[in-house]
Amino acid sequence: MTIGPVEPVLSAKAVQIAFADSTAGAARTVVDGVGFDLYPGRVLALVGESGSGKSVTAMSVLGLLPPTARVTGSIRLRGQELVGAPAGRLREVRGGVVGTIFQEPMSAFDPVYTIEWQLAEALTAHGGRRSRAQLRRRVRELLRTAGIRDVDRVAASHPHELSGGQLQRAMIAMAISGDPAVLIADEPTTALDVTVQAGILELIRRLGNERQMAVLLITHDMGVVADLADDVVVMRQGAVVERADARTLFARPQAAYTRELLAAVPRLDAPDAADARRAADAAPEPVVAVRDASIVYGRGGWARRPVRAVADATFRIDPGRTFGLVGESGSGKSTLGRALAGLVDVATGSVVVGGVDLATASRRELRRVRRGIGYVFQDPASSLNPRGTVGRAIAEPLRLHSDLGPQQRRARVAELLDAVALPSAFAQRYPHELSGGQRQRVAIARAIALHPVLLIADEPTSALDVSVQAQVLRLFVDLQRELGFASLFISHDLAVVREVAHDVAVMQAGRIVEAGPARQLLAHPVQPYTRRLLAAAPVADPDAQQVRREAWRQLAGDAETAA
Amino acid sequence: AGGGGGPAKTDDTGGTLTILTSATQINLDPAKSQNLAITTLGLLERRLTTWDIQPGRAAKVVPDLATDTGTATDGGKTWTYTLKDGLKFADGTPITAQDIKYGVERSFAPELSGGLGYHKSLLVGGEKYQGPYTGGDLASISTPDAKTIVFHLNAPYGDWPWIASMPAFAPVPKAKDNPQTYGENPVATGPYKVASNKQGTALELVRNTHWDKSTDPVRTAGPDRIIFKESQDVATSTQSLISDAGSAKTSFLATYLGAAELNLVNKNPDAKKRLATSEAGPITYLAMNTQRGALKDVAVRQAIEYTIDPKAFIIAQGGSQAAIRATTLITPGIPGRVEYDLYPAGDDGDVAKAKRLLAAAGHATDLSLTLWAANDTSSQAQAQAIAQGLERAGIKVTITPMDLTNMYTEATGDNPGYDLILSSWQPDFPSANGNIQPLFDSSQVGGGGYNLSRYANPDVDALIDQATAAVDPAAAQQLWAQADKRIMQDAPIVPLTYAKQSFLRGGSVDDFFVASFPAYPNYLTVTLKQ
Amino acid sequence: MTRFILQRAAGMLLVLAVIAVISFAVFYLLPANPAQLSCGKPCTPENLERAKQFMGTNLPWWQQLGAFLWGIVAGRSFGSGDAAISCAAPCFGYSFQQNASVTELIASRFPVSASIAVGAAVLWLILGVVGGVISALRRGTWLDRSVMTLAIAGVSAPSYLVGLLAILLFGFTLQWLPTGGYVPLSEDPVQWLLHLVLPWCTLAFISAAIYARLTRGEMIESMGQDYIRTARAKGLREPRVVLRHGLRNAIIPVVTIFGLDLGALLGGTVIAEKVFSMQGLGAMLIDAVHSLDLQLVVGFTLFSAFLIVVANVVVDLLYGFVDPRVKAA
Amino acid sequence: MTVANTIEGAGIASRRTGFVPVLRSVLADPWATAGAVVIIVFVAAAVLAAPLTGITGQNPYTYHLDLLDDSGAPLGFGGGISGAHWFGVEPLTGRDLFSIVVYGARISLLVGVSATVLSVLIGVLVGVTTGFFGGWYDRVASRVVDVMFGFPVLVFMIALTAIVPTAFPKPLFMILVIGLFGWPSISRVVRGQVLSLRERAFVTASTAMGAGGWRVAFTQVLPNVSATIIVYTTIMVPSMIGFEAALSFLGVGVPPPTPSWGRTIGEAVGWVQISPMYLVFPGVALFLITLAFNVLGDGLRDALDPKGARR
Ligand SMILES: Nc1ncnc2c1ncn2[C@@H]1O[C@H](COP(=O)(O)OP(=O)(O)OP(=O)(O)O)[C@@H](O)[C@H]1O
Ligand SMILES: Nc1ncnc2c1ncn2[C@@H]1O[C@H](COP(=O)(O)OP(=O)(O)OP(=O)(O)O)[C@@H](O)[C@H]1O
Ligand SMILES: [Mg+2]
Ligand SMILES: [Mg+2]
Repeated sequence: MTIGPVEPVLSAKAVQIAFADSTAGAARTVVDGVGFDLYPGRVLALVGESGSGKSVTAMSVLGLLPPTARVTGSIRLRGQELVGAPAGRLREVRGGVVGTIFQEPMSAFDPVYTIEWQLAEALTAHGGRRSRAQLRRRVRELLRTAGIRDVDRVAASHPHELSGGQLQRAMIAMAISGDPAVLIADEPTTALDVTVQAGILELIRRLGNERQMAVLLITHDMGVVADLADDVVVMRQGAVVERADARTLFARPQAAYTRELLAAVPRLDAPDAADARRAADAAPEPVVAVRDASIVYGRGGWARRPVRAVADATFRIDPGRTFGLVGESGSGKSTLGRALAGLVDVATGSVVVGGVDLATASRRELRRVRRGIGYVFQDPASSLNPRGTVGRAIAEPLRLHSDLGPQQRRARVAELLDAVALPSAFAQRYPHELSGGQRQRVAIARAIALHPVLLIADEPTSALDVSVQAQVLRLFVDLQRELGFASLFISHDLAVVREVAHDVAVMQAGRIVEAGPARQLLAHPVQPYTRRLLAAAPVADPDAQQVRREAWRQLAGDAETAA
Repeated sequence: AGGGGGPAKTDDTGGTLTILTSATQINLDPAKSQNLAITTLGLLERRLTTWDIQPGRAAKVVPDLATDTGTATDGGKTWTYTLKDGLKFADGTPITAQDIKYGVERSFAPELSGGLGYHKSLLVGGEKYQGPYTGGDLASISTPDAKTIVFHLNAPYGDWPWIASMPAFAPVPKAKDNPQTYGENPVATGPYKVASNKQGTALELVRNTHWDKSTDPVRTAGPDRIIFKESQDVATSTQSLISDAGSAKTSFLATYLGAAELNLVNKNPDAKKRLATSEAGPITYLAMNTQRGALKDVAVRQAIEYTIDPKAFIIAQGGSQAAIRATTLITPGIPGRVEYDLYPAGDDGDVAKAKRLLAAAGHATDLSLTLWAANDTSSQAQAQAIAQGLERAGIKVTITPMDLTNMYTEATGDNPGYDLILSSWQPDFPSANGNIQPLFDSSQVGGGGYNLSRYANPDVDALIDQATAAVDPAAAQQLWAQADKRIMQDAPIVPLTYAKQSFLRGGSVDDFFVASFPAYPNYLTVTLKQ
Repeated sequence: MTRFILQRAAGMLLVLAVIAVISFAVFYLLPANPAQLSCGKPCTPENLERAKQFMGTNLPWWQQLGAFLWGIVAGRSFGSGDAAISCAAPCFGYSFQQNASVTELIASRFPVSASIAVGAAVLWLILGVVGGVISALRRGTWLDRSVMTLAIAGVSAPSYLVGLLAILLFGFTLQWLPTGGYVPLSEDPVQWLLHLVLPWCTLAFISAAIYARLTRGEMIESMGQDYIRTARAKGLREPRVVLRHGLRNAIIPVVTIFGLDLGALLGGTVIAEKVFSMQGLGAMLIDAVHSLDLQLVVGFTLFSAFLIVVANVVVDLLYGFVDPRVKAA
Repeated sequence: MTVANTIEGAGIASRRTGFVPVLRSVLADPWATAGAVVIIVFVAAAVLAAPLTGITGQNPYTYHLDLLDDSGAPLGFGGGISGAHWFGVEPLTGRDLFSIVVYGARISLLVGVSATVLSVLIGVLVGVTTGFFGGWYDRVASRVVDVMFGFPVLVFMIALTAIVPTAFPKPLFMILVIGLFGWPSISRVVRGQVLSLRERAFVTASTAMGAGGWRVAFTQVLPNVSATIIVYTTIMVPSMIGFEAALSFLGVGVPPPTPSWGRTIGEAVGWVQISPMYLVFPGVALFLITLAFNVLGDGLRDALDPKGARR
């Protein structure tokens, strides 16, 4: 498709970005000597861990950095220098020559206006005067191009009335409204479900090809890179560590960091590790037994309609086994997790944990059950009380359920910190003084403080970088082997579940549509939904991903015709 | 004499006079009004008798609608009046004796309560009578013909001519009476009638062409128009009168000045010339609750008479321009007043004598009294001046500041909790009767009566009855003076000061003066320089 | 939406009923006897009985409460026969001292207070929002610092002190503006305006300060949101970004606070009316309290509660328009 | 481990905690420091009122009629300023204005601080419990808050002063009235924060660990609203002081002879052209203390607010 040697549309050279720091006197350099070229019809991926300077680099192209930032170097768009360009010139570029898609579609739209209004605004910003009717038509056309089906309803909606996927499509419609030559996509799918992500990636690819746009894709997901990118630039701490075309990079990573990054990516097609440590079957007494459980939110309230979050769920978890729960956002995974800890009541059916039926349990019994449960949440930022030290957080369950003295508690905290491979000095720190991965380790330490029989992990790694995720998962597996607790492991990432879980259940709209041993189910899914889910997850291998993509297209097409 | 116009009356007519008042509403219904005869209502409504107030002279009751101030028969129990000829309402209809009778009758209606009601208990059958709307007519007022009206009283009452000058004795034509709205625009008989009346904001009066000057010796009716501006702030109004620009030139402030405003006026020589100050005025006094504790003992009360520091008190009241020392109960300007001082103690009291008296009474150190005073600035300053004076003799005083209205409703109730109360009194009519009877008759203790010292002495009661019944003014005045002194021997109150009241006028306002009684300008004779 | 309105209306009635009962109960526990005040002079027992009978205070309190509440719905009358005084619905009571129904009195004073309040509110919103926006946009500059210094001084200054100083300066010393009083709009619009300038500015100065600080904070927050970046990335001009996106979102909490401030606004006018000697509702209330005009106090308390509750409901509804997310909840 | 260490958690606002850093940050702000100093000076003056006025041998009650002219106005420069009367004397009584201002600080601070404490206690209790427990209790309490908001507070307070028995100590009455009407705003703010905190994972975690409702509310939730409470308290004190002064100004506050700034200001109004210092001194005192609290409140907010970097 690429025809001969083409001029780059956009070319960045030796870009350096520094932020004036309010605490230290000197400016802090966050990007140093980054350069890349964007060609029409090609996708360049900028990858790297969080904080490596990807977004900052992308924003510098449009001059959208806050005034505290200082950009040096050169960014040329069709030969014209953008660094230091006058505001008027930059404004023409923004939304005109360069379109942008942001990570959080929900917050990227102004909450108080309709989608139509916001798209029309983008159109009038560049397209000159147009009549109402023309604008209306054009907005709908764009939304349709972005793959939105009920165009009229979406156009008339406010952002909060739409799903993430719809919003991201609308955002893409907005980004291409000025027929841009360059499209910058900053983590366009990170906030989305795999199935939705696949659709969005497909859309970006199609548009890039059709319109011969140069795409700058920012992501930390190697699967996405493999799926979409033609060229890859790997960044670390503000500097470029490797630059290659996608195929080469995945096949023969040069830099050590790139290799580390790739190794950390959990793979759906990796040799099965979980199987090897599978304990012998025939555990007589399950830790968790859920039977026909339904959970309804908003019961009794007269102001809102009840939501049936879980319907007729039945499963069991045996000691020492990890039960993985996967499914789209909103399918009821977390709700089920909460039900196991007695945080929400079941409407019908029963949840029995440690031999106690939670629905009929007395307060005392409930307390006893909770004593045996550890809970780890998705967001390390919010799972620790910001006002308490790490030591306090870990000691909390001890204080609640044991009669250890302060001395003994301190000793136990040190022991636990050690167990999660953190120095015992961390006990004195506050959560904000820790990195995300460290915080998640603390959360795990707290969860295992009382030797739980059941550990509920609700997306414990989805907020973390892949490399950190790998470490945390390893820690989890090791601890389970050591302590032998049963676990409910919730995740939307099939590869992660595959790595840690013995059994898997797939949820869709509150129902468990398929369940079974992890390896078997993920290798040979029976239900079409599971298959679609599996196919949608990109793998970090361009060739494999191309095949999977075809398969996904097939399935998605089927689903569409079926729907 | 007043500072302004002086006694020589000018006969300037014309112009628009503006009267600034802090009052937030003016009720013109004669039955509900407590107006003095020489202020607002006097411009609109004539009565059987009225007051002749001149600078430097004692107040006098004179005929208004009637040909004389009343003829007493039956030893002062029956009073007969004859109307002048040619009297007309503002609508041109003649004024009859029946209109006056009706006016008095309607003042008995519960719906119209709130006015000056001295006549209500004096007239035979008045206790039960509920007004003409539900109670028919009152038999004790008879109108043998259209020009004659006769009042039959329960007991002899020498001051009836004063009573007949009260608002309720203004004629009200029955046909025009709507008790709910009559007060907005009454049918005028005086030199002015209502042109417009916006409650709380402004009342505009214009000439009543049916008023005949020849029948009316007291009203000069100078200005063509009179506008009352209601709800005015005293400080602001003073400021504009001092600057004397624009409409301020033809205005006067109907509210007397406070100490701060007086100081301001004094700073401005031109404004100072336009100030009219009464020689004396309402009596400010400290009532001692004669029914409580140590104050039951007359010796203790007498000691307190000596302990007060009059100088401090006068300064707290705003200095010599605002008050002069009082020693008698009857206020200056009231006919028949006799000056005396039973407890001479010099400028700042006689503490030594007081201490001796207290020691003799066995209360050298143990006196601790509560003093009620209104919670406004000046009353509080005054209360503290009293407290500091008493403390010199070892009397501990606790001041309880109270909302003015609240204080009086409680104090006139049946079981008030004060030992001392700071009060002031201006009689509603210029007879010594109005000074003495309401404050010292035993019938006025509690139940809404103003006998705040809760003083009860049968001798005094008898003396009061006797004076009240005396039809001959000279005899009555002599009896009242006797009562005055007799009461002070029991020392139920400490007369503190006669509050001088100062009023400020604009440069074009003429014939503006304040007599001793009442300590208010005479609206009826004010003119504008032409 | 209808359900929402009905729900609010029901809540509103409940709140009003509670306020009515409480204020009635509290004020009728007064040691003072209102009849005594209307008794006249001298107040003989017969006169007092007449007054009581007329005012209906000889009845037990619950009958009085019933009559009061019923009067609001259906009107009532005092006294009997030809002289009976009728008080048309909605009758919030009858002031025997002012000889007028509380409803009429309120209606007659309302224009004064409304003139003060509405003008001040408009002025303070404009000043506050403009000041806050400028401050937020010029964050850290001398302009920001001076606006914020002024704002914090404004928050700290007692309104009556500011008002008094303003009278001294502009009224007496410079003689630019009248020192007090009120001229009805219908009578002389120019004078109306001149008389209101000082009260407006005084009240606005203080509240504008609060709003400037609030707006600044909200504006800074709003300008840091992702949608601002999106708007810029669209290539919009900066003023449009600031006004249509930044301010439009920042104004939402300001509207909420504004709704809650309406109660304080009424309090503000009480002070302004006292300082500028204007005969509005506040002045009427203070007079009524001092003269123990209970009917007026109770009626007025209820009326102002009514105003505020209604205003709150209006703001709630308005909020639905300002912030489309509310409707969903 | 190497990688993990370089990561600064995404989306976490770095929150300064602990007393010392907050203090340091406040001290770094010259304005806040000045505010704190002014407050300390005023508090010291209020506490040490007697010895302070004792320097010149004055008290706020004694009359000095000899310092007044015949009409009650102070003699001499600036309303009678002299070595014995630093701020001059009060018209009509000749009482020492410096003593009145110093003792006035007592009442202002006493009423302001006590009423705030009362309001904050009630407000926080109601706010935390309604926000945390929700349900019918929340609905009822929210209605009550609505009612409180519906009440024209100043209006009602003015009206209430008419009926309180005279024997009841006025300062206590004012504390109660101002305090009892002041809590709804803080309760709303706290409730709002608690509502969002309740959804935070660490709160769920604490419940999941088996902690009881009250325990979670007071050990997990409350510390996280403490910053708000502190800032709100600091900002509430001046408004309460202002309330007391306003009531006294309107003539329904602390009765004389107890010195009070608001009342003195109200009285000074009439004298402003004759003895302007009579208005200036209490006016400036009231303004200064209010300003100081507001400035300090601002400084604290900056120091405690995670979104703090406002300057
Ligand atoms: N406005 C700013 N002021 C100061 N420093 C900033 C600002 N924005 C970003 N930084 C810093 O610049 C560095 C790069 O940030 P950037 O947002 O580009 O990271 P990223 O690679 O996009 O990470 P992520 O995957 O988390 O989005 C980080 O250290 C960040 O703290
Ligand atoms: N507190 C609540 N009140 C009402 N509805 C709720 C509540 N919590 C969750 N729901 C609804 O219940 C359904 C299931 O939610 P749940 O959080 O269990 O989904 P999930 O599978 O964990 O999704 P995600 O991957 O986004 O975390 C959703 O439709 C959600 O909107
Ligand atoms: Mg980024
Ligand atoms: Mg979830």
